Amino acid sequence: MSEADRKNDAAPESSSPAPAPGGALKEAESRLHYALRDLAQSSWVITVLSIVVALGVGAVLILATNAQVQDTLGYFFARPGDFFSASFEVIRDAYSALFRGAVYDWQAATPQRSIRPLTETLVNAVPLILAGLGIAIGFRSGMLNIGGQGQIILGATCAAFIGYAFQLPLGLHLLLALMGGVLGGAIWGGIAGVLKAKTGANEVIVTIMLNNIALYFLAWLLRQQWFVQTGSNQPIAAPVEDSARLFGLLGSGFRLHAGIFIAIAATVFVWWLLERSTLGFEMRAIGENPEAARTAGVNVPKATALVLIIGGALCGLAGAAHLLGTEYRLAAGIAGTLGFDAITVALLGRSRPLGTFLAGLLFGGLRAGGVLMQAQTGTPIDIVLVLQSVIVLLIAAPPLVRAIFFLPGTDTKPKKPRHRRRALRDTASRRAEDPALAGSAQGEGSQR
Amino acid sequence: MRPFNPKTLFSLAAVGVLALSACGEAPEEEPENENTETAENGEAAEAPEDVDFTACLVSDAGGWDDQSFNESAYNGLQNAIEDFDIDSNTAESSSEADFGPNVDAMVQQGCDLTFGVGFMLEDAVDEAALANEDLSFGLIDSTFPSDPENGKALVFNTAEAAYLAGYVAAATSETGVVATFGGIQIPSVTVFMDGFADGVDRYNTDNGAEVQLLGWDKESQNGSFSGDFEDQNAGRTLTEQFLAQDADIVMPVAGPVGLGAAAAIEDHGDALLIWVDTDGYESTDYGDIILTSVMKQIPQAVYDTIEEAVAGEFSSEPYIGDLENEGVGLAPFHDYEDEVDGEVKEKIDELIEEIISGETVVESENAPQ
Amino acid sequence: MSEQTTAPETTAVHAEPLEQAEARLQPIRWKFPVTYILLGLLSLLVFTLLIPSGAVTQFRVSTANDFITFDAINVPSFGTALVLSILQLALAAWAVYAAVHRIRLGAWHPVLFGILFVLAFLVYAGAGRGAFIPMVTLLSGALMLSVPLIFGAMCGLVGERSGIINIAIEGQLLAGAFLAAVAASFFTSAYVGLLAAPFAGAAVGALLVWFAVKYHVNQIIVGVVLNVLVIGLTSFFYSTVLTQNAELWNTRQQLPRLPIPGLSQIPIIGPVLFNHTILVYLMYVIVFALSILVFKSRWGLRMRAVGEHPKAADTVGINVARTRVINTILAGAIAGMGGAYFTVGQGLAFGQEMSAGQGFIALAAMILGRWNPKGALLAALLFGFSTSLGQTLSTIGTPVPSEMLLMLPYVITIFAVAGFVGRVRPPAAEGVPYIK
Amino acid sequence: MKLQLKGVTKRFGTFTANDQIDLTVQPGEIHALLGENGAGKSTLMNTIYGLYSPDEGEILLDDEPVRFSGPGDAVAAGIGMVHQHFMLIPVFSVTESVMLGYEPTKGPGLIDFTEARRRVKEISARFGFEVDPEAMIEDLPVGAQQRVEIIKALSRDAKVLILDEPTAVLTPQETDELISIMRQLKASGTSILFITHKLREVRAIADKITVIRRGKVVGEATPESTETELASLMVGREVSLTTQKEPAQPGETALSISGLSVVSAQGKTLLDDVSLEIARGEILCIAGVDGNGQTELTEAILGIREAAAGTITLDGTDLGPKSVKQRLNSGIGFVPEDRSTDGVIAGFSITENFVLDQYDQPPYSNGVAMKHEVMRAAAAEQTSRFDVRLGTVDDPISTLSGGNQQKVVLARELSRDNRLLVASQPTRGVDVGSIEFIHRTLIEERAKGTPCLIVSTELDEVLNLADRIAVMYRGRIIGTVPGDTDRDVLGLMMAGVPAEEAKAQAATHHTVLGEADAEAEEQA
Repeated sequence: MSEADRKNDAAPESSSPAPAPGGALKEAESRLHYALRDLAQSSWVITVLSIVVALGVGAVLILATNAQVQDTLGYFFARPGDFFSASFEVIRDAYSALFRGAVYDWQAATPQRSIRPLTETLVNAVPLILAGLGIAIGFRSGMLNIGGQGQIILGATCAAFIGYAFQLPLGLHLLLALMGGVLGGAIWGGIAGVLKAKTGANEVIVTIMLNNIALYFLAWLLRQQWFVQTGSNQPIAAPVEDSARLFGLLGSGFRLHAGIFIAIAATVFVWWLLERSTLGFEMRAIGENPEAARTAGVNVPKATALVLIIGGALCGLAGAAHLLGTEYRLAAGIAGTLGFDAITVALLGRSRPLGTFLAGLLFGGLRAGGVLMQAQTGTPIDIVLVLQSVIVLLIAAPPLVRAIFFLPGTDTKPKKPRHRRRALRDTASRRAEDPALAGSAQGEGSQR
Repeated sequence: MRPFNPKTLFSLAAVGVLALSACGEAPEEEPENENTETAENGEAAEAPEDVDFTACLVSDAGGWDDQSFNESAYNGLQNAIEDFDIDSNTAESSSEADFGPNVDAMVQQGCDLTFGVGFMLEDAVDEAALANEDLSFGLIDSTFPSDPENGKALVFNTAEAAYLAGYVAAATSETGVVATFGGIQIPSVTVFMDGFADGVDRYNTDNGAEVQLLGWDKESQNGSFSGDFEDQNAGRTLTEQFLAQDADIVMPVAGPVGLGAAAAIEDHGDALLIWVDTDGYESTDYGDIILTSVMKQIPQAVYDTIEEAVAGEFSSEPYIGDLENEGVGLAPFHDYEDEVDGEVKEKIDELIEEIISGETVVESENAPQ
Repeated sequence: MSEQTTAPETTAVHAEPLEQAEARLQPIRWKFPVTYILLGLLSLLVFTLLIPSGAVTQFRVSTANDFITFDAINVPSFGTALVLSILQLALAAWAVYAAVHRIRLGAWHPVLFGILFVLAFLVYAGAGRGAFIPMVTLLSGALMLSVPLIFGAMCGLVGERSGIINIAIEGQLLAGAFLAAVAASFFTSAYVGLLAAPFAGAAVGALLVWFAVKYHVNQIIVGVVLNVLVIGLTSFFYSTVLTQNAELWNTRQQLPRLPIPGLSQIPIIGPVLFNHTILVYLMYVIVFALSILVFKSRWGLRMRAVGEHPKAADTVGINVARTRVINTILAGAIAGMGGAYFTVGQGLAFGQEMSAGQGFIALAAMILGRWNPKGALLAALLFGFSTSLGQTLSTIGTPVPSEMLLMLPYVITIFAVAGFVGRVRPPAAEGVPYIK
Repeated sequence: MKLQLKGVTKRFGTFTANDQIDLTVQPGEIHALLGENGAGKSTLMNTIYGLYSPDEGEILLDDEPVRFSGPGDAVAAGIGMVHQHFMLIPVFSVTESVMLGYEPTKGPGLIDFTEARRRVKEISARFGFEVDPEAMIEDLPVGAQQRVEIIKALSRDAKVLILDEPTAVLTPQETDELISIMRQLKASGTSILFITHKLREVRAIADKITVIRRGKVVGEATPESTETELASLMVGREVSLTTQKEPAQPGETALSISGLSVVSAQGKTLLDDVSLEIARGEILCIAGVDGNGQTELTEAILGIREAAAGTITLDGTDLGPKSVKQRLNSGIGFVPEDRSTDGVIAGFSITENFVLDQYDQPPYSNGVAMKHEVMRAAAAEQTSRFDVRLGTVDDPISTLSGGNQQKVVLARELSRDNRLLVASQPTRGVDVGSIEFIHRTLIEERAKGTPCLIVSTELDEVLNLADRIAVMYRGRIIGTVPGDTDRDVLGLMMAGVPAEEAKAQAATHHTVLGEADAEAEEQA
């Protein structure tokens, strides 16, 4: 209590410079105060501030490892100005490259190149959004699907094979290849889902194992001539036919493809599924409280399996869209780190469809910008991982962000009437506020 | 700056040791910033230089420190930078999705010559070459699918050198068992293993010996692989399996995972290692157990290509490293110079002759076409 | 509850005991017997009948460096496999009998069955090949591949027993490997590296528990994100600091092997168990200590209480938050030490992401071992053994594609989780922030 | 020890849970704290026990002001507490539970199990408990668990013992035992503060009574006060403690269960050969101590639990092969025993909880998509009919009080045409005013001709509602008796004594509460 009170007291001091005579003015002022406070508590402000902090952390890392800055630090007390100017330059270069690589490049040679970064961000975002949605569905239903990686691999594999091994008419070919991706991911997710439903096998373990199995399975496939159909020994499959590719949207020079529409459509679909459909109701119910769901007639094993099947299907679609829209050729590293990035995307998006969409855009942008930052300033792209993780950590802990920026807090936890608190204490607090979580504690069978 | 951030503290703690004494003296006068690649921006390219040329390098997912071809190519570039005073740019790819963007970023950085390292970059570099006819491109360990005018492939027939290594290994082995294993079963790995297997066979045929090769069956293209290029522990235990089968010479073709093999051999004490790609005597610190290395002169090839390009003599003629042009070869025996029979050394020279003359052809379905 | 002084005899009334009814109604559990029968038949039909006639399998039970060496043991493949298969089927029959009569069999039954099955398989795999089955290397390889898993699983166990889910084991291993390499290199002493490593793991654990306890952030989120953070940080420093000045920051240092006099000379067991670096001995100590302390010490009792029912622990004066913080940090230190195995433990320099997903396997091992030190140890060993087995098979030249052999441990783990563990009961309050 | 509270105030945000509470418990006194659910009793106890620190006021022990930073301090100062929801860890043994936080050790932090066991045995012997120190808590019946809690408190030399709703889970006979233990403790000088909302007990046990309402002390009373006096003091208005109802007019048999058995996954028998029938327009109450198979019986009827043997038929249809959903859709209304785990989903809105088991049925859905407007309208209408105090129906249900959540559950189950109503603990955690309302609603449901199966561990409730009472003990029906059976007889049956024998025994020996009953009847 004391902590929050102190902050509540402290805030007006700073926002009201002079004693204000007259009631109206005072009222206006206090309104402003409350508005400011509400603003500070709204989640997007937290998001922005988290990004700021993350950039700060990244800046420290870049500086700490920059040879030039280290040199100036060597004689810091002799001429501190050098240190600051060098630091400023290094950071400015790095982050302006990050921005130019992700949004708009004002240094580019042609106007076309100037706007290309934004389209690159979208290209990167497509698989992140799709796979993020797949993971988010799991979170909302109380399941921790670590298996995005494997599901993406299977999706990409099926889509690729359909894409190059068959000759089909234009629209149909693409549709079938996408469907193949969906099916591949659904099967891979379904293995974990069915095992969990039938035997209670912990989905965390099974999906982790399936990731590795998928990796070796793909490696094996890529050595089989009947599969790759290239006539070479290289572990890379033939390129998919044009008729199966996701068509580009902006012509040559741009990689942006129709996958972005799939991502948008999938976001809307997932929203409808979770919020408006009976199946989504069941899925959310088992996520929030499987006991109550069972009592309400939900077939929990069936819903459990379906969650992982649908989540897998979305991840598979992510793999298919990535392959058919961007890569065209299947190779062992097709999934990159998409499966794991998707988990952070879903977490950052708080497992909501729109949130996941936006988080996918953000991470896609960081990725796109990271490439230019590395190319131009030599800053290792690994810094993007640090930025991503710091952002997600901070967004998950708004009080920390508020503390960093000395913002007034919401009234801290135990300030609700007793009955409300008790309800919160049981399950609500962790489930209601944090849908992502449920998988944890609930999952592995409190069998009664 | 932001005093409460835990991660700041954490990272500060981690790098704190770096902040050496901050009380040093300022340099007398600071000239223009040196051209470290980190502080480069677009304008610097306009600064007057002896040579206005930028050479660039994009790695595959292994990164510059893979103790394999990425690192080799990187070293070649560094040598060229020193000797020709040119600008450079490099980009490490962390996954396949990075290849295209990275190559594109190089083009945007105004790279006159951009190398892609590894067959995985084949498509990305090929595409960039077609789109930017005024720029030059190089591709290491693979060929251009569409043979563009401005693209030069740098490939190596490592099977030839591995053949020699196989012969030496078979001749040197005391137990009559030698072994090899790979990281992942891909041609750039198995081509070594094919050559090695043939070399062992050659020794057996010539001398009526029965030296056994573990870990690779050229016929069925089946063998031992650690599964990736990262897990050195797996390399170590796998090597111990070979040692337990009495193998006394092991050739890992697995980048850093080979270091696990080296650790196992060092521990065992009674076996030797054959390194690949670079001269392991120089590039690793396991020199004392390295019999020899199967070298792939990527640095030289990269260097030469840059030299040609700087001189305006870039050609799309593929470079094929083989024994003849010394693009591949067997490294010196260093510490084991005395332990390898003179007879064997002579035989090796003979084999080199045979191969160069075409009398002996080292065949491998995994060799570059 | 029965006869007591103050109450009348009424409460002493008991209905007929329920056990009688149980036997009548309890369903017969066919899962295990059926599995045994199938595996036994597999052993008989495939491992035995497919052996070429007259083939011999060579087992080698010592290595050249051992104190006592043995000649390779040659066994007639067919006869041995036949005997082993028959023994398996006998065990399967016993399991059927036990199931029908609703007798519970101890843990020895599946273990014995597993050993027989694996032996039969090895006899088959080695039949008629020039190579032999190196038992010592097979087993010591299994142990070595298990070391980081065991450390990781112990870390997960300590944290989760106190109610903090730890997905960040991977990050803790990696951080430990990193700091061990850097410290060892800087001070040119592997032992300094070993001492430093726990601090890295503990730091990650501290972050985890700080977010989890102070800010009630979902622990899975924190764990997943910390993995990313550690990968990002170590890779970043690796690409910048470590490679720029590798002589100073990243030269390899090796912990020396310390064979235990006497014990290390025992045939088979000696070289497998007692010829290792101090790190492995520390692992024995940790596993042994935990298997006792978790259940028999004040610390363990309180830790479990906090993980099961924090409110109850609070009402007897145990500081829930402090217990969780201390245990999670301690757990992190264990994992950090395990991370040292990747670098100084094997005499290797640091490499990017060199923990290669082992932390997740460790997590799986812990769950498979039901949050119990001994169980987690066995599960980690199972995983290590299957990897080692795959390697042995590949070195003796089997026609199975290498990828399939590499998949082996993962497939076995899935079967283990799905078939033999099924629903497990984690600490009840795991993952739930304790809010007074 | 003397415990004294002076002006203790505890607030949560704007809500004042305890407002200037003054209270004195003399050494060797049994002091009852009487109040409704939500009156602030538990908050006060938690404050005394150091779980909360008071915002104002002070606590004195033997006239010395004390300040606790946590329960550890309170325990050290000699305060022991037996919580309403036992603070026991299911997977611990009795010994482990008792010593937790107070462990005898030897060597390097290892527990001295011998010593710990000795302590348990010693205290058990002193009070005549028979508790196996090695038994697992989860295997013990609730009565025994409560004894473990008492041993736990006593093993720490508690001079002041707080008992929070200690009789909620006990049979009258077990309550009798508890009372005698309390008297024993009192004789040895321990002060006892015991919290309850049950008027009968208060009058039977307490030396002194303090009544609180809405966080304030509203009066003190002596055991001589009448129940009606205490009730109006507690609730703040006149309440009728019994619900008037017409005699049942049972129609044809609707639900028929025969030979039903249920086995747990661990192989324990939970239900053993249960047979019963319920007619239309009849309320059958299942009485029994918690954990004697009632839950499993209701779950088997709903289909959550598989029957190992036996049949359940509803209106002539065998329910055996039907799924939970089919059973719900065929018209079984189900009020689960544990609202928070089975009845509602805390993170869902009131609307969503209102349709929880009909979400895919018309009119709320067409089977694929849900119709939000229809759902909201229905939820708004029915919640207002059931007088649920809420903001909007879109709020999460966790914003409602327990009683209001229960009303949402009842509104859900009673707002449709039921062919059978199964309700477990329909009024658990609900305030007195709402209990009245809920009982009336249930009787209305009976009047509509619905056969009702009501499970309750509260004998008051059972006696209030039942047309017939079936008593369960250890997974069996020990007997079925008329609705007006004597409390002592029911109590004995709940302890496993067959009906006839119970009647005979009850005739010779009355429990304290039974006597109180008889007294009350005489007064009436």
